[in-house]
Amino acid sequence: MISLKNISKTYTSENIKVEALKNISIEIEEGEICGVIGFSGAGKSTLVRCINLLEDPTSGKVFVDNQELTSLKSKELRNARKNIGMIFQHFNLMKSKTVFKNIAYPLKDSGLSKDQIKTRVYELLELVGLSDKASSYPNHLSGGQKQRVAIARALANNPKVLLCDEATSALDPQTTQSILKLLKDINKKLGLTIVIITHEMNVVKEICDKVAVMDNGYIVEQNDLIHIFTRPKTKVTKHFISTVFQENKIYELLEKDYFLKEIDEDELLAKIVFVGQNTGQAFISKISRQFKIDASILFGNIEIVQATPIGYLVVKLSGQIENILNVEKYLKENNIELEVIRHGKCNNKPTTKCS
Amino acid sequence: MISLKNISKTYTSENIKVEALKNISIEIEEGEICGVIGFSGAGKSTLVRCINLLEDPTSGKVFVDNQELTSLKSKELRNARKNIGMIFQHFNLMKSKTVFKNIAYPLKDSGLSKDQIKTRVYELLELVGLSDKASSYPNHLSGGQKQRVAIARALANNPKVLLCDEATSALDPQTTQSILKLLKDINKKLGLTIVIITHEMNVVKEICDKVAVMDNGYIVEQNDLIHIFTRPKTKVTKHFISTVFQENKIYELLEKDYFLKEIDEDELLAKIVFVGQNTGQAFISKISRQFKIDASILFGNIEIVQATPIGYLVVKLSGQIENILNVEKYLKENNIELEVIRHGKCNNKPTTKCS
Amino acid sequence: MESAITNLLPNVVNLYPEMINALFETIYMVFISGIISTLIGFPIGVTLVVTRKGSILENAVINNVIGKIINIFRSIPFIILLAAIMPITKFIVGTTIGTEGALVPLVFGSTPFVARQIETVLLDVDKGVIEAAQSMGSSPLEIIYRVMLPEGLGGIIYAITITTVSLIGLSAMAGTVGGGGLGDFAIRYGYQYFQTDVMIVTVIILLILVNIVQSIGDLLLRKLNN
Amino acid sequence: MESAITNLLPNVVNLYPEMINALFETIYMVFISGIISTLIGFPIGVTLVVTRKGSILENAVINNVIGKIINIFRSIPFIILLAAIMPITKFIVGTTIGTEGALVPLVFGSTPFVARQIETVLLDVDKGVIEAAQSMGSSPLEIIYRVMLPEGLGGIIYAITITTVSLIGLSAMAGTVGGGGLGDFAIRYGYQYFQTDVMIVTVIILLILVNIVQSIGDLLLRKLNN
Amino acid sequence: NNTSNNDTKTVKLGVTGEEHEIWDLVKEKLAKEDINLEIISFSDYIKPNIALDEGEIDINAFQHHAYLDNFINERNLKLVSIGDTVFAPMAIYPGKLKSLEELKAGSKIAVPNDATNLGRALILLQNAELIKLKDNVGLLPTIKDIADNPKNLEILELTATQIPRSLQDVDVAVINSGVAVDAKLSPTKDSLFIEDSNLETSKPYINLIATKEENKNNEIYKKVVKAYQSEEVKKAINKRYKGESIPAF
Ligand SMILES: Nc1ncnc2c1ncn2[C@@H]1O[C@H](COP(=O)(O)OP(=O)(O)OP(=O)(O)O)[C@@H](O)[C@H]1O
Ligand SMILES: Nc1ncnc2c1ncn2[C@@H]1O[C@H](COP(=O)(O)OP(=O)(O)OP(=O)(O)O)[C@@H](O)[C@H]1O
Ligand SMILES: [Mg+2]
Ligand SMILES: [Mg+2]
Repeated sequence: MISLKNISKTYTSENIKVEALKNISIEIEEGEICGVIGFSGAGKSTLVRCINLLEDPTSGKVFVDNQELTSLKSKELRNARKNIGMIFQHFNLMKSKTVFKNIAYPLKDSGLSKDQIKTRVYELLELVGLSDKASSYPNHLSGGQKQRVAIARALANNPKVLLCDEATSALDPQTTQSILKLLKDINKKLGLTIVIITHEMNVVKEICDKVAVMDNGYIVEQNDLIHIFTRPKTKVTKHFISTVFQENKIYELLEKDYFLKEIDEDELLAKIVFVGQNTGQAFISKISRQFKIDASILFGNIEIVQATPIGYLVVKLSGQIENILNVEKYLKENNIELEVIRHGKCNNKPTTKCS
Repeated sequence: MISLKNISKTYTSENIKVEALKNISIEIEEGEICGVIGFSGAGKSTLVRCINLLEDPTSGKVFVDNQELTSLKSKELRNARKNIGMIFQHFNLMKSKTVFKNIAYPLKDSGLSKDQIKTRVYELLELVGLSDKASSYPNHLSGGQKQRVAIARALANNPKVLLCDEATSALDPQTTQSILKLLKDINKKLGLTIVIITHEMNVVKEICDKVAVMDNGYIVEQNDLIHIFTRPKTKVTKHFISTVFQENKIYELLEKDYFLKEIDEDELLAKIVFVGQNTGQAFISKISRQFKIDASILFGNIEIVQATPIGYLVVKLSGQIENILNVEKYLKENNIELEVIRHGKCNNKPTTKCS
Repeated sequence: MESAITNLLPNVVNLYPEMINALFETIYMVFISGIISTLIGFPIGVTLVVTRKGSILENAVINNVIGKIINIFRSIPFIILLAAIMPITKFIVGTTIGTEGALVPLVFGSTPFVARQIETVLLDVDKGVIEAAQSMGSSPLEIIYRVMLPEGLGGIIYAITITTVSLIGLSAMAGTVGGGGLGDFAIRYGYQYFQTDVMIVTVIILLILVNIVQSIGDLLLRKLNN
Repeated sequence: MESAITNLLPNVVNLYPEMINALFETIYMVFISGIISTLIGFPIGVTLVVTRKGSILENAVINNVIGKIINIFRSIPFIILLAAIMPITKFIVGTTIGTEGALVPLVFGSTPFVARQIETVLLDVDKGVIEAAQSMGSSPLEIIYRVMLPEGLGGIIYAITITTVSLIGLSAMAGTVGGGGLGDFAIRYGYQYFQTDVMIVTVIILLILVNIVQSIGDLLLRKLNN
Repeated sequence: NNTSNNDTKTVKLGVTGEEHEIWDLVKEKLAKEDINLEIISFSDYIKPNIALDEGEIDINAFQHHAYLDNFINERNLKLVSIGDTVFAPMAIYPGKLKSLEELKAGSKIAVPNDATNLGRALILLQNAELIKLKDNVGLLPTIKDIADNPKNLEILELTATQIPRSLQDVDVAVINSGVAVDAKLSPTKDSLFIEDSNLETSKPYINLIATKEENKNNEIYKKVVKAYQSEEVKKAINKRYKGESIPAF
């Protein structure tokens, strides 16, 4: 559906040149939801704005729906754009128009009658939960309300492609959830292709089929959601994933929290990493019985990403030292990753290995 | 430090009246970090704007640092405001000034020499990770970069109070983390009082001491962070909490995922809720040994909120039926909450109790 | 009472019918030339905006040419303009004198003003909103009609108000071609014949006129803001 | 060659020194009155903005009074204004005639124009930015100097350019009091003595002047945008 | 468009305002002869002739011979005089100085800045022996035509109606009669030096009624001239202008 070929974009102002996109290529299939993540300033907005040519790429080709947009005449480009909805980071609502009229804007040439337009707009308002604000002006709305109007407007014309630049950043989690559900529904029912820039990994996890990770103008990694979550390759991606699971938190806690600090000589603090279906194995029960070990779960996070549990548990294993060592062996044999955080024997130094 | 007494705010335009704040009172102590959460349009921005009187409350009194702001003359109010930094939802940077000059703006009358201002600004730029953008203009920055400039500007003058209106909504998780760490540091070192509106419960969890929950113009709940997380009273709060732990996800998964659906007759799907220190009890190990039960952890989330583990695990207990029933009894006796999601005996109907 | 007025304003009483007549001439001239110069100046102003660098119909040549032409008309002294366009005036209204003969020069004099005002107003329409319209596939014409004009409406009303006010001033020059009007009346009787009372009363009437125009503008603006 | 010019522009050749003189008179008048009316009109325009409803120094009375006064000056025909303020002119520059005598009326005529232009420009400064400055405890004066003026600088330069251009047109009226200048020159020799060559050449010189002003403005704007 | 054989004939007369009152009287007289005199005011001195030539008005009465002749020459128009009206003597009035003897080097003299009045004023100054003009300069000399300026006077060109207002800024001033009267100056009493109507150089400044050459013999227009050149009107002029504008018929 969307195909970017060797896109570069350089902003030139005065004597400063910023290479915002560096030879980027990406393919997004019809009906796919593609997440774009990356640090602030990585080039995400620029990339998405290149898809509907709001930003003219310095070089490269853009295809949407089998049309090369970069080669179209302006009238054709306009028609092509009617099938590409866009939600802006800054909403860009028309101050002089009511919420109703803002949403009705793209419906002008849609062939709908006045009554049909009215029905459609109220349907959209209902969907984004703003039925009571139809006749308000944007200046009288809260941040999140504005964003929802922008979302409704982008969806009004039943576009084939939807470009979202942080479309839920101003929304509370509930509203975000319901908007995501809405998008997913449309995606499923009408095969809407979505490109969504977001900082919230929850959003990515929730609806993306595919993720592109940007860094410093490059797409450093792109893959299926599950691959990104289970086998992140680049440092950036790992960073992002880790924020979901907050794995680093453990080291912070080690500094502070007594119940992690005080580990007896026959205790072991370890992180057990889950990837795939091994959660079903009830290994805690097994090691508890087999090696007479007590495993206290201190904290952890196991998410189901596309029917695959992913995550980790931080556990304290107490028991006889030889048994604990056996547990380590047992888990390794069963392909369960265990990372020793601290060993009671090692005088409570925060190391991963005790030797 | 901050005290709002019976604040109401009604917006009147044309024939529409919007009661954005309804008789709100709240106290925030010096050095406290208070989170404000609530659905979109609840009145959060309005509330925070009332603290430094950018919005004149329709009625009520505002005290900051033992001064009644609502009674001050404009010159005194200006002086009071110099101690109140504010980060806006829409950044509000000056387009005509470089990043450097935007940040230096509030330092004009601070008594610092030119060199000191320069040092201070570069220090702030360093803190928000924008040292290389000192001479850029806001129009040439990405969304997140703008937000970081706004943060640096608000901190420039070492304010006593910082008001943040979704100060990290445009930031990626890493940058958010580092900004939160920065705020927390300043809060610790200099006793900065912070009021922070946010949609991200992670942010709340990360730095807030106290949380106020708003709904429809009211503060429906305000309490310590840990109370809010462990004993949410109102529906709104529960909603917010549940999004962190995504507890509802289980019911969604039940609809879809085979490994939850297929529960044998001698199996029980249950949610074990952790509040407080009972994670340390290694109860899984104990029940595994005592009742010969296999407990597979399917998914779950246990967070440490202020040194207290909070969360839940969804586990599948397999074993003899009478033993499973005993497990239920055992956990109850040990004050561990167990919620049965599905019982193998009950023909896989998604009920909580089987009878 | 009546004689008090006669004493205080002898010439005004004397010239009362002429003054009323002049008032109507002013209203007529300002109204007609205001409408026409708005109708012409408006699209020119819009053209100036949309052909700017970076705008939706960027075209440096057109922008430059129109800009230059406007400057020409703005800097030529009105009386010279009046003489220079006499053939055009004759062609359009069939006469170069009287109230009709004054209309054409007035239109030429105020159209560039309207254009510049409209340009200033429309330049301020948020770029982001225009981008949004572009992203929805709106044509340049649609963007002008459905985005720029409604978004700039407040400013446009303000610009038209200012134009009308300055047309009242400009129409005083119309006397040069026998167009009459209050300004000419004030100049002729007040200035040339040193009848100070006429001058003062006429100026007061002019001010009332200006205030009415301004009030209508303000009223429209207020209506709009609701 | 020389004779070709003499043939083509007989009167221009004849009046060459007078024309040069008139050019300098125009430059002198426009420059001085431009600077002065900017200096006066600027703070008035700023006052109009900050005393508006909802602005940082909201004051309906001041806003109304100033607005009314500006309208008065904008709607009074220039020649009447010139006569009306003669005592003031005499008081300020010691004479009511000549180039000096023309300066004061020119200032009175263009100051309200400057004020309105500046008002329009500053009204567009983003309310959010002003709020940010307020939240940092900036005083109204600081907000004006450190926020509104820098943020509106582009528009301000544009407004001053437009004012200068319209002053060039207005200065033609200086002839009334013997102030001279190109406009008067064109009117007298070109219009009254029917020396078309003089009229054309003078108008061309005026246009060049306008273009120079405009180019300086554009240059400043470009400098600014970097 | 004029004089058909209807009962009432309309004659459009262009004036520049000052003779309004007198013409109102003429209008009344003509009404009795079923002639409707429509008076159209102009505020400059070019339009009335152009309008006449283009047939938008039938006759005009605002100018003197000198002006008309010059105008006809410049524009190549076919306009003629069909009767004289009045002579309004231009004069030198005191400004800061109360007599011409006090004029010294660098003294300022204000003169009207429009073509005809300027020429006339310069000729007046020559007659007052203040300057000397080049030979054969005709009726429209300009500053450039001054051959000798023994007292080195500074001559300031102002709009005619502005001159009385700026008297305090000049030493003496040349002012048209009509303007002077409007400014409450009396040409006979206040002037320092006044134009002599009997001089040959004054003849061109006698005002006239003009029409297109083709209408030279138009009976209706002749009736208008006749109505003006009546004793009644003469009396009215003398009464109105108290000898400061003299009937020239
Ligand atoms: N200027 C205004 N005029 C009228 N109504 C307003 C105005 N500003 C805000 N409101 C209304 O007041 C209510 C509260 O707005 P507020 O901006 O405080 O919400 P919020 O909690 O910050 O929401 P969000 O999370 O979406 O930013 C909303 O219903 C909004 O529509
Ligand atoms: N108009 C511009 N002129 C110059 N540089 C620009 C311009 N717009 C963006 N940039 C630069 O290009 C880079 C990429 O910007 P972009 O807006 O695409 O980032 P982003 O990934 O969307 O970041 P964020 O998450 O903060 O919104 C940034 O370094 C930014 O400073
Ligand atoms: Mg972005
Ligand atoms: Mg808000």
